[in-house]
Amino acid sequence: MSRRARLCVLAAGLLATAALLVAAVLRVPSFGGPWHPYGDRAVEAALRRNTANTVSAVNFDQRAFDTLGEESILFASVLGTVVLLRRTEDERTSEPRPVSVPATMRRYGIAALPVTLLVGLYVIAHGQLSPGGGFQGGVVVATAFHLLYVAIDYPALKRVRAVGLYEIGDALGEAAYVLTGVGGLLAGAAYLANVLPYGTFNTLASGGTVPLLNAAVGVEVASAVVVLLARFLSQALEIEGGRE
Amino acid sequence: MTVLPYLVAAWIFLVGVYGLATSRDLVHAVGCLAVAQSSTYVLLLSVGYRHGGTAPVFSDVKPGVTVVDPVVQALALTDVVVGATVTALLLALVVQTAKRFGTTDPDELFALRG
Amino acid sequence: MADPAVDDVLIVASLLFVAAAATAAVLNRDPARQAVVLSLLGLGLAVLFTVLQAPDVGLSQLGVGSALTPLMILLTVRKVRRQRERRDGERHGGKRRG
Amino acid sequence: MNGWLAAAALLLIAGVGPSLWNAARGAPGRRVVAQNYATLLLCLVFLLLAQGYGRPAYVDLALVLSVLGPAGTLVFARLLLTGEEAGEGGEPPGTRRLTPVVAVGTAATVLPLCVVTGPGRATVKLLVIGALLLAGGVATTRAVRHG
Repeated sequence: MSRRARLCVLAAGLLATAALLVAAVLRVPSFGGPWHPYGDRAVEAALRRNTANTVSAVNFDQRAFDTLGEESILFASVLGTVVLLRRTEDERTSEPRPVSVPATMRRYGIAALPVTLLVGLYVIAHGQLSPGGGFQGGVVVATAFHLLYVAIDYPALKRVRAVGLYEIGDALGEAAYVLTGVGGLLAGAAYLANVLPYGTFNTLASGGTVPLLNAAVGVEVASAVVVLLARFLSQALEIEGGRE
Repeated sequence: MTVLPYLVAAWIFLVGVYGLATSRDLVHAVGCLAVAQSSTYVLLLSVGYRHGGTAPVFSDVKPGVTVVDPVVQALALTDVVVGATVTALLLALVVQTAKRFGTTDPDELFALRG
Repeated sequence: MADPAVDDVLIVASLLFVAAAATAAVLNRDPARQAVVLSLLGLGLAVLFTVLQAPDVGLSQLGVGSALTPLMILLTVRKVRRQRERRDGERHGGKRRG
Repeated sequence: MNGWLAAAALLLIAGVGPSLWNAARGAPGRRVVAQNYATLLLCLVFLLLAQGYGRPAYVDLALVLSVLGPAGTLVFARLLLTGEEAGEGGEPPGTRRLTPVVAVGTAATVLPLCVVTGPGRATVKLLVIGALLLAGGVATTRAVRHG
């Protein structure tokens, strides 16, 4: 098919989709309306279980099984990326050169790393209380290490980050989530049921299994992102050559 | 105002698909896919919004105030992070394509295959 | 506390910002330059989520959009460019280098 | 009329809006500077929103952005402003003004917020965010000029 014909097909498809979307949108309950049957029930259920952040309660309690599915997608994508970006036999690595950076940047990198790490851990730890949680905090923690690369250079990052450790962390996070679910079965309830005491409302130890699952996700996401970026970094900066 | 957020979501989706289909570079195409994906978050959160409502997080407000829908927020929040790792997988595929064929232009790739 | 008029202004402004950023991201055909626009789209989405009272999702978007996605895209661009230069070098230079 | 939200809306429309325009056009240097302005100003928008909605919990967004925003700009400075695309006419416009703009903006936002909040943990958090923004502004400016 010629480029012109393809564009015509695309235009027809987009216009038809646009028409359908507009027709659908006009019949959806209007924006900002008061009717939220699921939301109201989810809030009630979260408060019954002493979880202040109802979004975390939905993720790690009411729909914990669903989140296991999401986590597995994450795990599978990381696995796929690692396999795709591994170094093949006919490729060689070159040692990346240190870069000279201004002292201001170097100092910023060294000072901002622990602060960012702390912010990430804070976001994970308060997941069941204030906005945040394992998904968000995990990304922040992983980004923290890479400040060394962007503010200083790649060798500095490599000295600090042991990728093998994070590969294990990724698997441990996933396993911890699955095993916490089994805990529900052992207690005679359903898989991933919230069987721990719900604790005192609005304290760190509230929400039963929510903080545990949250921490497991935090470990997995942080490790997963470090492993992903490690592969991309080594492909872009170290690995050369390949099959012809 | 009653439908504007939904129309914006629809626009983002359509413009993302347009970019995806007309892209001349696979890395750009992955970026366009990320754009199209973000339309789902806009749609979900617009559906969950309630006038005068606040976030369903009770660390600093008393339970009982009007809140927006937490279910759609939970759906969107996991997908934002999981979506990023899927983007990484797609980018890894692009890297493999570049290694094998030396190009990331879909038209050139098509010519190579044929 | 809440003020309907200002709430609406904030929501409409961030919606339009996001729509504009999405359009600009698609129209920037060079992936490295597109990454800058994508990072602004991420920031715009984070504001939109916050004014829609979804700070959890906003945090998620900030974490992913501000540094992680641009880093992955730019590293891919660098790898792809090196690979393309290699191919062009072989095609035009005839002999294999290194 | 909620003054904090009005200020947030104004900063969003007049500060972050033009950044998008600059980030979407022209040489990489100009785009990265625009991205830098956008992250640092947006951090102030989040602080104003938190106060305007009466939700101290929303301050976490500003906290996260104050560390990740500069990290993002450093990513661009490292991977977009080095190599063949760099050196298009020296220092991008607006680089020199960034640190003063951020300093004035941060002071004009954080100090009133501190006064309203009163002494306590929340004020310390606000001051930490302000300090992170300033440090981030200085470091990213240096990175963009270094190329």
